[in-house]
Amino acid sequence: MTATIQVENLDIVGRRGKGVELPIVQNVSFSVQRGDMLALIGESGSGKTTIALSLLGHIRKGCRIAGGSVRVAGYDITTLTPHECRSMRGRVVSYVAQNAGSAFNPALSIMPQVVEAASVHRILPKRDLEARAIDLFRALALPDPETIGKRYPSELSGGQLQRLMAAMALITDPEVVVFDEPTTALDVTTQIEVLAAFKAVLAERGITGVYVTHDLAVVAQIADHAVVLKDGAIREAGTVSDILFQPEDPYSQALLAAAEPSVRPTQGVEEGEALLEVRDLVVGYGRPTAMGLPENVIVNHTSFSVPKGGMLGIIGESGCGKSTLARAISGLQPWASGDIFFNGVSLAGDVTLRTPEQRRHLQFVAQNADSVLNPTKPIGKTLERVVRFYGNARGEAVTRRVYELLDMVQLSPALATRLPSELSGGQKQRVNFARALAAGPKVVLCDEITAALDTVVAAAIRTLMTDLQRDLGLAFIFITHDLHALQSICDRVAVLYAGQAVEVGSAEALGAGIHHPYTRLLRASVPLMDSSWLERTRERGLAKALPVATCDPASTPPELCCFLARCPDRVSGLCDKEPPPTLFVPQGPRVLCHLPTSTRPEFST
Amino acid sequence: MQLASFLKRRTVLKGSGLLAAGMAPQNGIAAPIFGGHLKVAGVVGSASETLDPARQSMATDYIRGRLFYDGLVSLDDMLNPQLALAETLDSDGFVIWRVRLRRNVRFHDGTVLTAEDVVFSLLRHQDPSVSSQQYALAKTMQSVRAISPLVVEIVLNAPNADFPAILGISNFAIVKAGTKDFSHANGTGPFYCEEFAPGIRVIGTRNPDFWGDRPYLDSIELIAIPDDMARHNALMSGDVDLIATANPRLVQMLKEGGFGIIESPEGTYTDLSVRLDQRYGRSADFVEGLKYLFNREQIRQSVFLGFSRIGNDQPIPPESPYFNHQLAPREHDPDKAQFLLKRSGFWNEILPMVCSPAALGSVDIAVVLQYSASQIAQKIAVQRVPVDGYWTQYWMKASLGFGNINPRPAPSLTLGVGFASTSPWNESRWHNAHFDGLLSEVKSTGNDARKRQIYWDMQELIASGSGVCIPNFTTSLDAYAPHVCGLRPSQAGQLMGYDFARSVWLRGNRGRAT
Amino acid sequence: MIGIFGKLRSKHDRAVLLLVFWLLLALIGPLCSSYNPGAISSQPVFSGPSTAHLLGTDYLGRDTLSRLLDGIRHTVLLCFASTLLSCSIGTFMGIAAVTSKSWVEVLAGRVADGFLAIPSLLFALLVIAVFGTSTVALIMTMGVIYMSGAYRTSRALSQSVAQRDFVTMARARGEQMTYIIVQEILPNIAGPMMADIGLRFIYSVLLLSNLSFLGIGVQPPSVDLGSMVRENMLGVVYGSPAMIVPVIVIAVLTVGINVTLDSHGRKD
Amino acid sequence: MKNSLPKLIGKRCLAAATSLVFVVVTVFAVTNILPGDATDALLGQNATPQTVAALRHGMGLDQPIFFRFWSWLWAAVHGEFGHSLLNGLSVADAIGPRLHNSLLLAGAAALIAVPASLFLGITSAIWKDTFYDRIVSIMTLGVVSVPEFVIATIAVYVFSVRLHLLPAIVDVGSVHSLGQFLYAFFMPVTTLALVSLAQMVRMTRAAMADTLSASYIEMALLKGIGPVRLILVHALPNALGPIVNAVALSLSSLLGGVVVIEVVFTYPGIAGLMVDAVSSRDVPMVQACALVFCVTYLILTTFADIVTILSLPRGRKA
Repeated sequence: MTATIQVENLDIVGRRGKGVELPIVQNVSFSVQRGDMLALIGESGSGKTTIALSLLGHIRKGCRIAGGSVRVAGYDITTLTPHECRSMRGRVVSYVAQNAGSAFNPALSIMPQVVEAASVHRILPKRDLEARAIDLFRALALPDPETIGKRYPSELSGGQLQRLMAAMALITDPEVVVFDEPTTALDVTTQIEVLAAFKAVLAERGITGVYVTHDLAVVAQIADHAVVLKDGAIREAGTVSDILFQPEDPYSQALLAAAEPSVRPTQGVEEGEALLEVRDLVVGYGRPTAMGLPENVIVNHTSFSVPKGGMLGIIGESGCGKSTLARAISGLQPWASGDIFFNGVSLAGDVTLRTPEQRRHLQFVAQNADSVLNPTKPIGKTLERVVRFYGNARGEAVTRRVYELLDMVQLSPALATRLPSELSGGQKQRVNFARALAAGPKVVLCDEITAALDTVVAAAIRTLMTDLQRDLGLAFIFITHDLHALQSICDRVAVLYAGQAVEVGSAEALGAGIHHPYTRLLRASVPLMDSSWLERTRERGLAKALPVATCDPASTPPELCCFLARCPDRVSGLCDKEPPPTLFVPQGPRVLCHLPTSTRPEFST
Repeated sequence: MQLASFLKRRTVLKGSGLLAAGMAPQNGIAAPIFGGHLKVAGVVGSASETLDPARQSMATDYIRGRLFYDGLVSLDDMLNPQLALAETLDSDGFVIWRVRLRRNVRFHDGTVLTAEDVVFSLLRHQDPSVSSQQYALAKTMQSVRAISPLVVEIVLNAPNADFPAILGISNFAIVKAGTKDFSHANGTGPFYCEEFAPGIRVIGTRNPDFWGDRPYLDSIELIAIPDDMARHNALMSGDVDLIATANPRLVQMLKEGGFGIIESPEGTYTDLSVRLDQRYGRSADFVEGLKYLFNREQIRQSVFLGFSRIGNDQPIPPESPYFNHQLAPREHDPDKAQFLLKRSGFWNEILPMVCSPAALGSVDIAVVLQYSASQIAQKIAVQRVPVDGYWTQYWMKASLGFGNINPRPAPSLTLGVGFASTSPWNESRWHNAHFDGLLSEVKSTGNDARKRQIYWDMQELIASGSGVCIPNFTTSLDAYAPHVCGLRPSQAGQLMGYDFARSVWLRGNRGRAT
Repeated sequence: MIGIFGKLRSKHDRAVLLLVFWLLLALIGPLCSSYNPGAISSQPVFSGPSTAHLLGTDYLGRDTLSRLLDGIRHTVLLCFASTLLSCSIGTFMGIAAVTSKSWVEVLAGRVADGFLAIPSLLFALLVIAVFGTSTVALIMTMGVIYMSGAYRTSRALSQSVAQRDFVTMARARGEQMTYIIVQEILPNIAGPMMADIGLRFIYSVLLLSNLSFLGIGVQPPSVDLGSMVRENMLGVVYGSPAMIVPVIVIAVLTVGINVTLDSHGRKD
Repeated sequence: MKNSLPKLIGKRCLAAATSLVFVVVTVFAVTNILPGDATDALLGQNATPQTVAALRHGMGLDQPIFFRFWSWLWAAVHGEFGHSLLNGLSVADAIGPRLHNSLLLAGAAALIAVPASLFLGITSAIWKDTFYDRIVSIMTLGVVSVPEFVIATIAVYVFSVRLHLLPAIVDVGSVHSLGQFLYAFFMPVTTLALVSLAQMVRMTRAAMADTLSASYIEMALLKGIGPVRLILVHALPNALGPIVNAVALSLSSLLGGVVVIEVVFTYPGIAGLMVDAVSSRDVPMVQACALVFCVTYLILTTFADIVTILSLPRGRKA
């Protein structure tokens, strides 16, 4: 029996601008049997997407196949005419892209896009296609399957779009589906829903697939075989269990090590005097309502504090108000009520009204290093400006200080003359860090700084943070959606949901004890390196919650529990009537809930 | 004195008259053919085009005027007054003029021309709100009254032997008494006004009841094409049959293409006037030096490509019977110019000289003069200024500025308007009592020999004393398609003194119904 | 030598080289011509090329080559200067509008829209009336006319840049407005702005000839390229170089500068 | 969605009205600051103080400027644009047929220029940085850099004078059929279309190149969508905003920026009327023409803005 996908000695080369051709993919061979799922594992720049796209006969501009062959479902991709290629794409092989948000055409509604491939290939009449699409929507557990097709991409969440894209890929009943990091951009609680939906549909239809990802835990759930790629070449190939549990190649081992969750032992930092304190903060947009609150409340009566040299993690899913909170603390977003104290002094809402000292001591490292660094300035100049601006050095000393800063973030001084575009993502994030350090801060606010980075690089950045905390006595606020990351460096944590800090406590204690239901959901949704995790979790209803999509958190009256709509443990007559009280769990966190139960045994593990 | 003897009836002059005048008809001799539609392109067209004779100020206005209206007198090719609507014109000491009108002349609306119409038509020029172009000349009429239904008596406030020529000015055309609305023309002319769209076009159709000789054309269409190249292109492509103001630079090509050119020697000139009452002009040496600086031949060759006549710093053109041909033009004499300019004390100054496309050819003349000056190391700063507002904002205001003067129907008018001490249009502010005396004398004399003598003296006075430098008289060029016949040169200006429509005919089967 | 050519490979240097070439031609060119631009020769008008007059003579019988060099001088210098003026002020105002308070932006937007809606002819006449016909007035006129256009473009371009985090950071640091405009935003819109400046340069070359036609503009005997074409337009029927060559020079000048600026503005 | 669509459109229209007021005031001020007045154009060299004074009185020019502006504005608000100072004809009557002519010319030119520039812009975005792209770019720049009177005059000289194929002047009155229309309007329309091409091509190319690099385009490609559908259904709607804006700007200049074309083809359009009115200081006419241009500009740009809003699904739904 011949494999459905057969890639042999594939070489792909490419060039940037008018530069020389460089190899992107080198001598790659693999095959996938009918009905199997192959995972292509690698970090950014490993060529995994290039290989995935080549399965559809699509080679990006500036690149070309230099050798080898690609056979998919009986087609020899390298010899197809453009017309044959078009007729194969979508019909025989389909593709699920990484970022559904940008892969849907914003100008068109969902349904025509979903059925488009099938209708241009004239597979079925339009009406039948729409019926089939609605079936798929239902199979993928999408809300309102009948009407969701009439909506526009901007009106749907990332998880929904990702599933809709799967529907789009499946509508033509293809033999092969290529998934390119389909869940990377999703929140964990969403990811689990999407993964489950994918797995069910693929199994039901016997589809052969290729799954591109960097997330080993996801690989464990969904794939049968795996290929580890680095720099365009295969490092190791085999079954998923071999690769995940008995990796032979050192690179595979390194990948696994970085993915291993680590919990930082709390260093017994006493609740010292708060360096930065957020008290009852309300941030929102729009005109104030009769109650004096803004029309759209983003951050809702949130309080927490960071001691000198402390490391506070703030965790929450997208849209929970993390970034707004960070912007409010940095003085970029005025708030409606509440206070922020720095060193015991109340801070002004507008950064321009704060004193230079306050501005200097409170630094913000934003999520997207690309956007924070001026692309037209060499990074040395960017740092220099900050050093000069805060008057930390003059003349010759400025250059010295810049080199020092680069050294502090473990970058070579030679990079000072480079433009941001000439640096890798990790390097840029380090520069971004150095930029904040250049001011000579006391608190550094880090907003999702590792989200866009590869696992290994992200781990290194986090190590850098702990080093700086130790060496310089800096305090950090680390905002993230990644529970593992948070646990690996933070000593305290605030769990944010719909703008409220539903739980504030020590990071170490997250693994056990009494918690808010949302914290538990979050905890249970993080995939484990175990191929049966997904089934187990679903079966036992650990991560049971109503899907985000079906409810609008904002529809709940602001005084009631914000998690009410999704909460599996809610008590009617109590939770939907009265505002949740703040409970102080003994030796545990401060929780905003009526019933922070921990009666379930799995929490004690 | 019965003037009908020297004011021959226009009808007599027509046909044989032009041969008598010594000007050969173009296109050989052929029997004129009736019928056809002629399309003519003039130069200036704008929304200010009007059918009110009093307000006519542009060439296309004059053409329209001659299509639809008649004056009491018309001017012939030699600028001699000929009787038109007037049957006789008598004068008493050149002060009281008596006009007897033709019988049975009808306006386009069918009414008959009466003395009352003439009185209305002449007196309305004295009303400032009519804003007549000839307000000043009209003011010299002390009274105008109807003596009988066909006789009008005009009393002047001073004798003027050239009064018939004044009546020949197109602005003094006769309109129906009481006319206020000039959106449509109701005249006595050879064509009816079929369509008038200011700035766009005018169409005339033949007036079957015309009192004079029947015009040859069935209809005529007049448009304006301001752009030189476009106008010539329209002629060469056959879109129009006749254009006014052909560019000298294209004459050669037009001739090679089989098109005809009419060269009309007119009295128009572009002059540099030096204000005698301001800085530079106070020095007679300066004015004299400037006049020697003009390289008149070079201007003739470079600017006009030979289509001009060299001027001698006075306004009477060489074709005029009163031209003083003993008064030779000043030669281009750089040494003398340099000597005089140095003596004037303005040698080291950069002379500001204002010119504008509004004064035709002035920019090019200024450039040639600037070049002549540069050869004797005299610096001239040419200041080219916009067309609009030139006549009120710059003309006669700048110390050194250009003007452009159109011919007037009689030398006394030309000399009086431009050079009399009291005239508001005395460009150089030249005041000469002797000249003023000669002017009033010539207006009241009927003796031609004496007139000639006075005119000669006046020309000498101007050439030597006034601040006006007249390097050239321009020759008007009209170009026409080969099938257009009956055109001849005229001293009265372009397109047979704007009167071509009464004489032109089309050869072959060029007519088209309108 | 190799070093110099090696350096010229970069787009930036090619653009600079082209500008330097035209500027040098503008400054030195007229010194090399064998005739004064106002000198009238004895040749007939619109004569063809000869040994005395390499490009023949113009409509008044002047040497075409000398006038061409003079025309290049005025067109290049005046249009460079006015484009620089309109684009620098327009660009600055555009960015400033984006970075300043919202009512300033709205007001500036309305005024710029209004300026764009007023025909440039009216505008030109106004400036003549107010400032006279000097060279400075000329540069001012052309500068003002194209300022709103540059304003619009730069505002549109900088809107997205002003949202970027590095601008927010600079603001949070407490940087001055000028620093943010010049150092942070401007370099990031420079590329597309360049392409826009190129088009504006073309328009200013054309406008200059129109202004000369109206009466302001370069005063005789000097000339600019557009006016030279215009005054020799009749030469088209004789195939005169006096009309054809300046057209070619204008095209080469403007297209060359645009292509260079375009590729300079393009990211690779 | 904080702003509903009618509210957005209303806001945009209000902004346009503000600009209109600015233009009306500025144009009136400018025309009055200019040296000289309408009496110059009527009396010229033969002006005398008496006739000038009488004429000024007759035209109402002897009244204070604020009073004149106010009475003009009052009448204009009531739809009455006054009478030409030069020939006393109603301004509306004078502008009417010329505006019709100009719209005809501009409309025909737009019919050619807009599809052509879309085609050129889109194709050069597709084949970005290829030889084709370069040629299109250089050709369109070349066409715009050569003064339009040169293009027009040479075209007339070649096609009318030398080849006798087309008329040298446009006789609007003679157009009664499509054939006659094509015959009469071919050259001016083509010339006008050519000179307005460059900016639209460049903007279309830029917007299209931007859109074509979006990931939903790659996605569509991976669905096996053909090139035509890819461009028309997927790319164009998203690039529409900037393209429509560029088209609006170019079209508004088609109406007012065509003096040269009108001159060369002796075409009685509104641009020539405006130039004429400015040089003769015919204030009511200048005001009315400026108003026409300004309103056209504002209608087009406002329309473009609304299209931009509508081209986004958010706008459509709101």
